[in-house]
Amino acid sequence: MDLSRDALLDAYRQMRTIRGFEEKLAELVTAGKLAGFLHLYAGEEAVAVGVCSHLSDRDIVTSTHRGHGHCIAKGVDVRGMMAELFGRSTGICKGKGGSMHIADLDRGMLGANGIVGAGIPLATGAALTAKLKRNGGVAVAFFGDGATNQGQFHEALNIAAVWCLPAIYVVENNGYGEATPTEFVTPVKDIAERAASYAMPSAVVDGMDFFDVRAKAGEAIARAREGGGPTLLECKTYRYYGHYVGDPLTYRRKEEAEEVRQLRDPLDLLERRAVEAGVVDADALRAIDGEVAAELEAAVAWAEQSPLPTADDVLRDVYVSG
Amino acid sequence: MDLSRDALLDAYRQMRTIRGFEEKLAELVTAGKLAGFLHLYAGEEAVAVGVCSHLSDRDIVTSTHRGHGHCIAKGVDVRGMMAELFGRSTGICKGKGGSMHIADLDRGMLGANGIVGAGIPLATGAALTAKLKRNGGVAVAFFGDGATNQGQFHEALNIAAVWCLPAIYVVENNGYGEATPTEFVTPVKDIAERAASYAMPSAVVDGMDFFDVRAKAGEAIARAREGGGPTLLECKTYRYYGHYVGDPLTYRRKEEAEEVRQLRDPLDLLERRAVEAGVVDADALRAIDGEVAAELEAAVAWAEQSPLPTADDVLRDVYVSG
Amino acid sequence: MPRQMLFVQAINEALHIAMQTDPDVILLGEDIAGGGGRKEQGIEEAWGGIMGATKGLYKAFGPERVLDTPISEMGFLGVAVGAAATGLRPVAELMFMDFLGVSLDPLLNQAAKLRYMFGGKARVPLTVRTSSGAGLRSAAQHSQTLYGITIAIPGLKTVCPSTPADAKGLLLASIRDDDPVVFCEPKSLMFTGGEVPEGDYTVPLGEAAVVREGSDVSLVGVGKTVHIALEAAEALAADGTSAEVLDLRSLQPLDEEAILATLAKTGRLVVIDEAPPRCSIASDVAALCVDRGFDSLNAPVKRVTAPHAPVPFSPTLEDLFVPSAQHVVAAVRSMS
Amino acid sequence: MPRQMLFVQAINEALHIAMQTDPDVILLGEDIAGGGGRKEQGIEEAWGGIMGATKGLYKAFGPERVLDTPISEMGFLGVAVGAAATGLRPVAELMFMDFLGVSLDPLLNQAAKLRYMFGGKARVPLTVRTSSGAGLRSAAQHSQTLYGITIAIPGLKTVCPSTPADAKGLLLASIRDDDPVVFCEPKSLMFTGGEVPEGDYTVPLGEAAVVREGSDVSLVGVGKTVHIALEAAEALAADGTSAEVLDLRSLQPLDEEAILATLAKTGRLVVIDEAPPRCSIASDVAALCVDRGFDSLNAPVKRVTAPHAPVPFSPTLEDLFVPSAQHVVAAVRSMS
Ligand SMILES: Cc1ncc(C[n+]2csc(CCOP(=O)(O)OP(=O)(O)O)c2C)c(N)n1
Ligand SMILES: Cc1ncc(C[n+]2csc(CCOP(=O)(O)OP(=O)(O)O)c2C)c(N)n1
Ligand SMILES: [Mg+2]
Ligand SMILES: [Mg+2]
Repeated sequence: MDLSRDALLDAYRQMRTIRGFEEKLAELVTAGKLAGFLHLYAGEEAVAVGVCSHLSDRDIVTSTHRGHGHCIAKGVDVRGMMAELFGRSTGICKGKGGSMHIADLDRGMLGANGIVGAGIPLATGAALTAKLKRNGGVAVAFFGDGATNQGQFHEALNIAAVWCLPAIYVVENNGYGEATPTEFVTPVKDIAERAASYAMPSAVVDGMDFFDVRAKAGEAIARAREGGGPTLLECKTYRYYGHYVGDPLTYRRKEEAEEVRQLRDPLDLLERRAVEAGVVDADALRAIDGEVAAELEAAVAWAEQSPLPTADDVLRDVYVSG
Repeated sequence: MDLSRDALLDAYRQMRTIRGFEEKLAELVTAGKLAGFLHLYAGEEAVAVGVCSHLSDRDIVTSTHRGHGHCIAKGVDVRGMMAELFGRSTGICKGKGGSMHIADLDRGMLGANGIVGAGIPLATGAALTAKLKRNGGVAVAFFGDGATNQGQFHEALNIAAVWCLPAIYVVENNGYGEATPTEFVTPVKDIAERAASYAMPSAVVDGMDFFDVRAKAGEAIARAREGGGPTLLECKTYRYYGHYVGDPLTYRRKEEAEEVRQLRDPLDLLERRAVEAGVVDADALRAIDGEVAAELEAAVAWAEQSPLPTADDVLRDVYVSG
Repeated sequence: MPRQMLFVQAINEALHIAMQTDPDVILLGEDIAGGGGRKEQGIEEAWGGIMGATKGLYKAFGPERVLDTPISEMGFLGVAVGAAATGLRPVAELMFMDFLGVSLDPLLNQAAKLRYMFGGKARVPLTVRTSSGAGLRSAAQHSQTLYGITIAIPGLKTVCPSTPADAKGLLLASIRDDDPVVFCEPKSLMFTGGEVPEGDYTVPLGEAAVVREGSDVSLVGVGKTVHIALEAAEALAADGTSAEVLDLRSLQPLDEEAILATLAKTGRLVVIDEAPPRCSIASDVAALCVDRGFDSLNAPVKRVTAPHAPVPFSPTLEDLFVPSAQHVVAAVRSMS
Repeated sequence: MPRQMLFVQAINEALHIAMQTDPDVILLGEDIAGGGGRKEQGIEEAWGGIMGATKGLYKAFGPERVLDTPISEMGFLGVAVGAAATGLRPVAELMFMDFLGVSLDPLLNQAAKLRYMFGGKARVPLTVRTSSGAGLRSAAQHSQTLYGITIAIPGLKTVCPSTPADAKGLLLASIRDDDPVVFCEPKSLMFTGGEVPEGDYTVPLGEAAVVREGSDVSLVGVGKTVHIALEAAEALAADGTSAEVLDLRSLQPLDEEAILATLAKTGRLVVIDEAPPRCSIASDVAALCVDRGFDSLNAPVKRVTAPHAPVPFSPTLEDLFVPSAQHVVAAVRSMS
């Protein structure tokens, strides 16, 4: 284990925060307290946290409709996120974005995105900025298996390859796009194979295993920072809650999620490996669990009593000027 | 040589007709007799003719801005094409389409297309019709190397693969997209490699060699007709006139086109191989040359004295009804 | 007792009828079967589309006629255009109209133009069903009213029903029409109910409907805003103002005569639309009034629309964003 | 003697100035360098764009700031949006506006909305230069006037100059604006000339210009139709009718006060546009007149536009398709 105890505890805290955040949202939706469609990241935590463990604020990520995990892994304030979902003016986007558009440029988080595939060229553009400004930054696009059937995926990866941009493309292959199984719509076994169309290096990654993600993302990010160009990483993962909270889940076997939870849960895997390696003990992790739970309760309470936006806000921030 | 003398003479006649048609257009543009931008197919004749030698009217092709060759190879009337370019009401599209939109559904020619890449899903849709109607037809999309960087290429090939459609995708790699060399914008050596993203069979084809095109297209088309799904064929070829008539050609070496003409001209190659094999003699070909030249002269004369469309035509054929 | 149905069920019924009566009709879109067909896992029919509009169709008509597509809107709409031009009659589902961003070309440059460019020698009998409008707290990229784009494209037809009965009849008419039709389903109406006639019937494209008679002012709406207009008419009646309500139903072709007729009757007109004001159906109606309807005009034509802004997420803001009956009443009051 | 320049040269000059004065300005698009940079083959600078608008820029500013893209409009506009949101000031060339079909999403759902969705915390200083309109015998897919689409999208700005001088000043203003701007270059004007001031200057967004004073009727145009309006004004003058001509220049924001002012002056207004009539700038201008300008109106507002049809190829038909001074004169005559 080449990771320090602190780094491991940080990773665990982020993954636990994501898990707790999503579980809390599921609760709040069921209780009728949150509006809109929420696409939860629970089950995929190791991907966001493993990749972002190599990034700092100057590095940019773009995300998807399933964006809470990327935000948290990128350091976006959890209270501001919660207030955003409650549609409050204290929200990280003043309540105007909601779940599908959470963003925080101060943390290098260039937005969740409601258009499947649209974050991919945006990250590519951020990589262009990093390259031209020579600021040492990289850009990471997170997106689903389904998104790789969008033209934007193809066009953006090709551009990044020909311009040799410091970009990393992370496919979160969770086996479904909404209700449609990946193999219905994607004829290749490994989506990573698609990198060959752009003469781009790629890797298949166990997306449930923080350590595998961290290692392979580390290589790709280092290569990008050194001017070696883009990489496509396919992380095999799974989403526990289905497509969104309320998904009838008619399209998958009832036991499927439970089986994954038992065998491949990313938090369990991280804990097991870390404890076995003797780097952390379970008590330290339980302490984090408690802190995270308290933090999330506090975030909800704060969000619920935050002020609502007002009529003036409807027309505010459409333009910078004019 | 597995081709009959008649088949060979037909192929030669078509290729000669394409060449003659394009040379005639270059003349007419230079003389100020034709309006609009004309993208000539001269140099690429073996591709259209080799592929279409396997097709009949029930099979559909879609084409590009560089579409005259595909039309002629698919049997579209040369007089109607010429009248179209002259903007006459006797044009194959009543003068409304022009060079970039020549079409003739009776010949299974679903249109040139001014939008790079747009013909690819159209052909895919025609393949869907053929499959569902079980009419034994196939659909062929012709497009350039540049078009393979369009999202529509990616999306359509993927759909054809997952639905196992009787479609053949023919890339005419002529080394340039407008003024930009292919290697500036396409990082793979062979565009045929891109088929792997769709688990689709593919082949690299000598697009100057009618026999190679015919053989490899034949395999792909036979497979498609038998329910074996789509194929991507990359035909390496060259365009003599540059992007359009009037192209200043600043982006390529002066000698380049001449070198190709000397070494790899598709008509020369066909003639040499056919004569060497003893299937035809040069005299028969010269006779065809004469007939073709006369036919083209007649087409121009007919077009020039055909009636112009009238004001009523502007609003005609926008809708079938209403 | 007349039969009641949800808007989404009326659409579903129309699709059933269209497929039964014409073997060339096929459906394609994302999750419209929804991963169905895996009998071995007990998963035969699944979602039936994000709104459930295509439920049961996969089971009834099988995998060749009800096609789950990859998330490739440009691709599958292009495929639908190619299929339509060669003998099928596809009905494609574009899940949200906002996705025109990634799928405009097959409509703008292909479906709308093939017939014209080919000198009248092609037909593109394609229907694109799509959901439009705000109200589901889905924010800026899933709430837009974008029929302004398709109305403006010569060669396309665009319709938008306001009741389940019209949804059924207009959808059947759209599918059977030989031109490409964009069929807009107002998101906020999908789970509202109404009376729906049994059996096979069509509502012709290009005909507006007077849904409430009145004499003092005309309120012109489309889709959801028809209901807003009716609510406003109720409020105005309490006030002694008699409002006529016109439901446009077809946006292209537009029933200009119906608009001019109601204007001639009342002399005053308000047009209400879910879209922002610029280059909109609201502008078109106003422009028609000040051109051919000039002699009937007794007051300014008022446009009650969404503001020129993206759709905000916060329910508080979204409710302020969408035009309301109060806005309509205020507009009417401002005219006199 | 005042300096004369072609429209395309004025654009080129503006690009030079913008790049000299701000290192964050980059250019990207298809063939804008045009395969330049191959010194070993003697091919350093090549096309400079299909119209030549970017000639010399590759040589002056190098391959990092003048980027030839693959034929991937959706991709490179998305890249431009991402670059703009992270600190560059990209100027993208969308060769023909018709290609919005394959590139709308980065404008519709990204550039226009990021700032709003992010609660005001993003800026997208992107300029998209694109050519619009008919007249080059390029038929239905290369001749459209589609600014109606971008005007309708809240969050975007849209401009369209009619003279080389305005082209230069408006382009500099667009590039330096912190919002995304769609800059339309009327195809048929690109090789027409005019006086162009030296040096660095801007023409502010949102300001129309009265280009001819008159008192009997207002003719409102944009881009090419300003010239048609001027030609019509000439013809009308011969007839004793004094026409004022207003050049909108900015389409969003729209200079409503300038339109209302000329209407107040003349009481009669014709708006002339290259686009078909539906959901158009012509409708917006008419709708404005019949709302805020109602009290000034002495006659119907007439829209002289292209017909509701695709652009035909045949020169004979294309010439009939494009609005002409005769149409304008006829419209004015019909009003009195
Ligand atoms: C362009 C576009 N098409 C369709 C949708 C509707 N949609 C939202 S999420 C989704 C599935 C995405 O699948 P995938 O990329 O695998 O991501 P996952 O949800 O599995 O994380 C779809 C189809 C959309 N938001 N945008
Ligand atoms: C979507 C789109 N983008 C750009 C263009 C302009 N354009 C016309 S042809 C062409 C080059 C096409 O290159 P390729 O596909 O290699 O075909 P070739 O001309 O070499 O036959 C371009 C960029 C277009 N017509 N459509
Ligand atoms: Mg997925
Ligand atoms: Mg090429």
